[in-house]
Amino acid sequence: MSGAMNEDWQENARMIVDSARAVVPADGNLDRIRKARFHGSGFDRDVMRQAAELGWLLMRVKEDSGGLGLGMRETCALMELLGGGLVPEPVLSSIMAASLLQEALPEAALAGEAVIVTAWQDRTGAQDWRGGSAGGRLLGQKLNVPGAAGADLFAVITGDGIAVVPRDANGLTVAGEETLDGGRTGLLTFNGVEVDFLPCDRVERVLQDARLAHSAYLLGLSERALAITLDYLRVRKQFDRPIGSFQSLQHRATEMKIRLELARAAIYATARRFDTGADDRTCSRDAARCKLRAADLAMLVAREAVQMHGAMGITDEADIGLYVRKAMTEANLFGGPRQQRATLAALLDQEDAA
Amino acid sequence: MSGAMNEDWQENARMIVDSARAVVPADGNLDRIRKARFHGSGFDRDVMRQAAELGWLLMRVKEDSGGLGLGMRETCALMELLGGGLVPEPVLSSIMAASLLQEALPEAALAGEAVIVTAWQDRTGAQDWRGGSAGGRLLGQKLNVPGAAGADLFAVITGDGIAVVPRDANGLTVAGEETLDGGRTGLLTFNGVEVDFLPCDRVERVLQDARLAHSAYLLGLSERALAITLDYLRVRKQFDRPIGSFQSLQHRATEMKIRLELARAAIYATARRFDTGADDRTCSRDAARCKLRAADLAMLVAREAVQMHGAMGITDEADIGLYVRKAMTEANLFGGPRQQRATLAALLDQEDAA
Amino acid sequence: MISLPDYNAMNDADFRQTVRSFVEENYPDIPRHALSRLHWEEVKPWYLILSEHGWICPTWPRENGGMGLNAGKHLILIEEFERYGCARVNDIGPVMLGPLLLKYGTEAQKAYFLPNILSGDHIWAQGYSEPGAGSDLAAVRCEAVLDGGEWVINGQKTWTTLGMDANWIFILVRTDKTVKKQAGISFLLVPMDAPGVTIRNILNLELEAEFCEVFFDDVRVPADHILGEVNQGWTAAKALLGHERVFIGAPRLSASAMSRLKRIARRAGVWEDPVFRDRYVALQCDVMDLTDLFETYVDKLRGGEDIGADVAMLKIFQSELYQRISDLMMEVAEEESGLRLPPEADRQLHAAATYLSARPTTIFGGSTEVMRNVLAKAVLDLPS
Amino acid sequence: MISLPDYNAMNDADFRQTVRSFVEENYPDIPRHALSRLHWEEVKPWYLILSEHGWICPTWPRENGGMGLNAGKHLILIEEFERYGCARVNDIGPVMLGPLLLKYGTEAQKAYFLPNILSGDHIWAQGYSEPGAGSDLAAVRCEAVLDGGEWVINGQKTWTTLGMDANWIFILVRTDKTVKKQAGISFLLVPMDAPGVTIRNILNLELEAEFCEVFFDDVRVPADHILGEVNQGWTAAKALLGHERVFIGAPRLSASAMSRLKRIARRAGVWEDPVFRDRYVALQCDVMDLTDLFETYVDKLRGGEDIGADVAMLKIFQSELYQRISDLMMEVAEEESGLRLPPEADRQLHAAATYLSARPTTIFGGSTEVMRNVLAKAVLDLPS
Repeated sequence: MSGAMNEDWQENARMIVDSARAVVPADGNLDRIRKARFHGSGFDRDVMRQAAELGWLLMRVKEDSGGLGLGMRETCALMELLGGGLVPEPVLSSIMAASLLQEALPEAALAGEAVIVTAWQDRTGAQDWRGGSAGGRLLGQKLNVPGAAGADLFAVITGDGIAVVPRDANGLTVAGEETLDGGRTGLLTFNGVEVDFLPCDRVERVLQDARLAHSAYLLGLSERALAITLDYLRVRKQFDRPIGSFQSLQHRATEMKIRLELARAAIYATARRFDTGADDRTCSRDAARCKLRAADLAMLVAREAVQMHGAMGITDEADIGLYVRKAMTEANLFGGPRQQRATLAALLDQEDAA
Repeated sequence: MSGAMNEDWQENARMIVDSARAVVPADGNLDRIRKARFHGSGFDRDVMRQAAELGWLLMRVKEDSGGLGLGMRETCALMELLGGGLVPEPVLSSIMAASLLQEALPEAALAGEAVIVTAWQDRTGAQDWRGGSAGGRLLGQKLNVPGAAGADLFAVITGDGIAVVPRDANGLTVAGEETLDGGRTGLLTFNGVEVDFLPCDRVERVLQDARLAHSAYLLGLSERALAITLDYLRVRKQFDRPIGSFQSLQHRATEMKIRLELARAAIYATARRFDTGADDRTCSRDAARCKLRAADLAMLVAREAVQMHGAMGITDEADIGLYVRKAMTEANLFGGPRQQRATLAALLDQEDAA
Repeated sequence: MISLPDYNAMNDADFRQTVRSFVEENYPDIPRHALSRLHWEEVKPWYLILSEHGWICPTWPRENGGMGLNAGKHLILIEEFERYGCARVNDIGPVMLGPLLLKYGTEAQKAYFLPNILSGDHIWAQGYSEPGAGSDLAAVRCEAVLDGGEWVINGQKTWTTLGMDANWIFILVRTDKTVKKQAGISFLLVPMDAPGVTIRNILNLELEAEFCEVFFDDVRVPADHILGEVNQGWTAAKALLGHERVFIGAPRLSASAMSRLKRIARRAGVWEDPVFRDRYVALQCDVMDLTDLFETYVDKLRGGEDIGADVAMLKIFQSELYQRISDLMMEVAEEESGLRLPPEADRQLHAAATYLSARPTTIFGGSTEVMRNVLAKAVLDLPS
Repeated sequence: MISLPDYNAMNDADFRQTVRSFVEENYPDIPRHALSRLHWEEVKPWYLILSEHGWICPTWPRENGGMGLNAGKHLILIEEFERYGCARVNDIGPVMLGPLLLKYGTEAQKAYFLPNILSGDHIWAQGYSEPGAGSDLAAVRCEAVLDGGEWVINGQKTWTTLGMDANWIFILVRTDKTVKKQAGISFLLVPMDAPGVTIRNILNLELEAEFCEVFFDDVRVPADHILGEVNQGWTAAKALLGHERVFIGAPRLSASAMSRLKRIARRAGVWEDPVFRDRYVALQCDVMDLTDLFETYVDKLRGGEDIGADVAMLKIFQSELYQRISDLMMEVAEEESGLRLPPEADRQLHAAATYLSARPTTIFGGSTEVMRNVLAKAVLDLPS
């Protein structure tokens, strides 16, 4: 990678992050986030329109397909910022849809008039995505679809290709459940929905991109949760001293910081490898280890943040609680730590064979 | 268990511990231990004679076989004390032999004139003991025999029964390797040694007893290593304060203490269950968990003791190093943590079936 | 007063059977095995049934209306209640205040308050913590001054568990600011309907109103609403009874979490997975070893031995173990870890519920950090 | 002086190949991939070969007899030496003292000492720590007073790595007891053969004499054997160069330990065991993530950026990771974990050797505890 390329991505990332300030207040204010919880779809359609207008959906669409052709480094920078702000909108899911569909991305989605999300997962606790179709129609289920409750279009990944389905399509039922963070996760049931399938040979890679980008979201979340906790340690007094002066808490805080910086380094180095042409095995392995690192990080920070906040940590009114519940909600998406370790263990055999 | 029985065992244990003071200096002096390292067999035959004279070999021999008929609680109390003093003699191995042989224990061993140890293990990293014989003779190998380098008699456990073999028996080769603690571990190779096999249906149980008693040795070792470390924390100064006043070290020290008391509670409660008639599954399970706990404890204390001693901790001249090297040598005998967890995992199925 | 048999004279097995039958016959139609506390309106029938039978205050002397149970028998009662999944009643009166009244109360206080606790007419809350006095309880600032034969109270308490259900509260107040922290604290008894008392509920991470803040604005109570001597409240506040210090470290939370973990693992299809099992058995050993350690303390209680500061080990290990079990649950539950409501409407399968309910255990009742400080000094004799 | 090409002008791949060829052609018949340090008599051939070729001081300027490598090239050199398993030479002179001489030394000092380091005639040892001054280095008590144009030194140093191989030692001494700790310290250069210098070897846990105590009993050295100004020694002592602070946290120890762990696991028959693999891949991720973090610092070095106090994260994590890998090795090695000598005489299969060699990494070069204190304050801005 040349120095110039390096600067390119940093400049691109800076522009994206700047644009995201429209959605994530720089002062860390979480009023919007708090209010959006447990109402309707759990997210704000206006923000999704803004996301489209800011060009986020085009980030992962190639330039010759009319997109911005940006890389995973820029995507991760965006997701990290959104994670810090606990943004509940299904931005990543829309970006995935656009990345899959490229020039086939529906105009309404591109314009921000319709919210599009990606439905890929065949079953809980596994990364299977080839189900959901039979005999040229959509049949079966897709689970854990983020933002399904407020989406207009679904990009459905199947073994037969990608199908774009409107919410009101005949034979589609959208159900869902509330999540801990105040959002909703969707369950799509297809009863022989007639669709056109768009062939796609990049599904596995788009899922790896998503796994990586989602890790960046968890990184941002953890980073902000740690910052809030450090602030608390500096001001909260017990026994006439700020509790942040107690060595045991200091050492535990440094451990969080180290884990955070490991996550950051792994995620951005992986993004760079993704952007500069890594082979399939490297992509599988590095997406898995970023997700493992980020999920473990988010849960570590959640655990320690609660403990260090003491009684305040277990109230809903303290902002830290929003981070804890979000971490609990998101840590296992795109495969939890158990699955990532299993993926990595399976890769050991390939390594041996190689 | 009645109160009277309870007092009985405590009184018995007290007598045993008192008798062991002949071997383990009350002031914690380790000169004898240090000198015995890396010379000859790595242990002192006179101490084994003393052990016999004090009746230790008879502890696990039934009263109607001329023994003392003491329980595992007394045995654990003895082993805990020996562990605290890092006693290198193969006392447990001799007690095992006596427990297996009962009235068949050779007179010379009983009188302390000959050192007898038990050879049971067929291969490293497993608890198999049925090998070592074929066609009515000893054939094959027994591994990891403690004290083999200085033993006169071997009680060899095989699937065909127990055989007592003198060191100079035709067809027996005794080899061995130095261990980290300065002792030697033995490898017996049998080339068709002619022996009488004594039938024995208690082998599994004697091995469980030994696993438990060995856990008590590790408990004693850990307890003393922690005490030495706490002493050091109280007196060693850095930054004009005793390092034991630093909260981070204090909290880590409390963790060691908690793990130590868990080990003690588990070991003596298990010993009580053994003494008062526990079923086979309870014995397998509880011996395994005591060993798991004790091995993890010993390695935790070793690790933390070195770190808390700073540079002193990595010298051979500080006594703590003797404890570290002993922990490294002994933690995996009678099955390391990996094997114990595997044993416990296998028992889950029985639990489910029950 | 109800006349109860001398339960301590029964053998353990018979007493256990007595308790088991009692629960099976008398437990009302309210939730069992609840993960979070029930409010008074829900749990009231059970309180009143216990009250009717003279079973609401197991440790009080029989002459005061209790069951007079010794520690061993009390443990059996707790075990059987747990086994059946009986809801925990609003027990601050029976468990906390009653014993303190018996020890420090005047005859008039005992005569008035004890029967009201027994009958369920007085439901007590505890007012110790303040926003600036959590782990450092001696830093209380809520103050009371004597004025015309009445205490006038101003200040705030917080983290008052089920305070919204109570009609009385006992509080630590500062009655002398000129002496060192612990020496100027008194222990007052305050009706919640006194003018000037207001409460504000606090939602916890489970989004339930389990505790509240209590504000005191020129609240007046008679001078005799003090427990013990003026400025001697610290002693009473710290007088947690021996067996409570043991029971707070009982393995039951962890043990019941393990059975839920097993169900969640089966549901997730990992019960047979050797990797899962390796971690499961390690936790199972922790629970079993904790149980053995717990029993050594129970044996001490039974034998009438004193319980030392080292008993804090139980609570430290239990609460952290409970959290580690809940961590594994969250991992095993995969995407379902993020659901707000239980899968299949079965709380046992809800990893998040256990995870959240495990959080306060390392914070309340003495935070792990403060307890480790105490252990380091009082038990390990490490320097300050 | 040898005339070397400008290696910085080469592209990285070519330079890497140059180093690789150099090593393959020149490495003498001495051990490769040693787990513990070799003594001078063993490693001397390699030192002299490096010296002959002008490769003994990679970071010194070319005009001073070094290779003049920038950080990026230096890293490549280190990587290739590591890959081949080259023994570490007695490098206190080239790595520690040389750069300090270049920065603080007089022209006369440079003219005398630098060539002797380059030639291997002077082998240096470092004398910082004392029995009462380990983590708290500013507490040094070894003292020097000026007397008749000579420093007279009395006191003791300890943990002097390979001190028994050295013929010169640089030491921190107290030259003013009236000022606060750091302000009264000077940096002296002392020949080991000066009358009054005695050493005592210390066996480490591997039972090897890797370090020693050095005693000074009225040792006299000329007044000009001081580096920098009187009482300004603390500055020099703390002036660890940026890239040394990065390299001390390099993942190489952990990475090579992983390859040994793999071999030990295969030997023990657990390489295919899913339980083992689960733990192995978690450690492998730690190594890979550390490598990514390490690379961000190397990138900074390459870009000429300043390295902040946060670089301590590397060393903290690397050393603890190395120990965690060795913990798993010990568990996997089963009964062989207790052997004094390597199984099959192959050090790679010797879990205990790795375990023991991992112990000092969290103690020397700044203990983990002290580094965490620094991180907490300097990076996390937590209060004192």
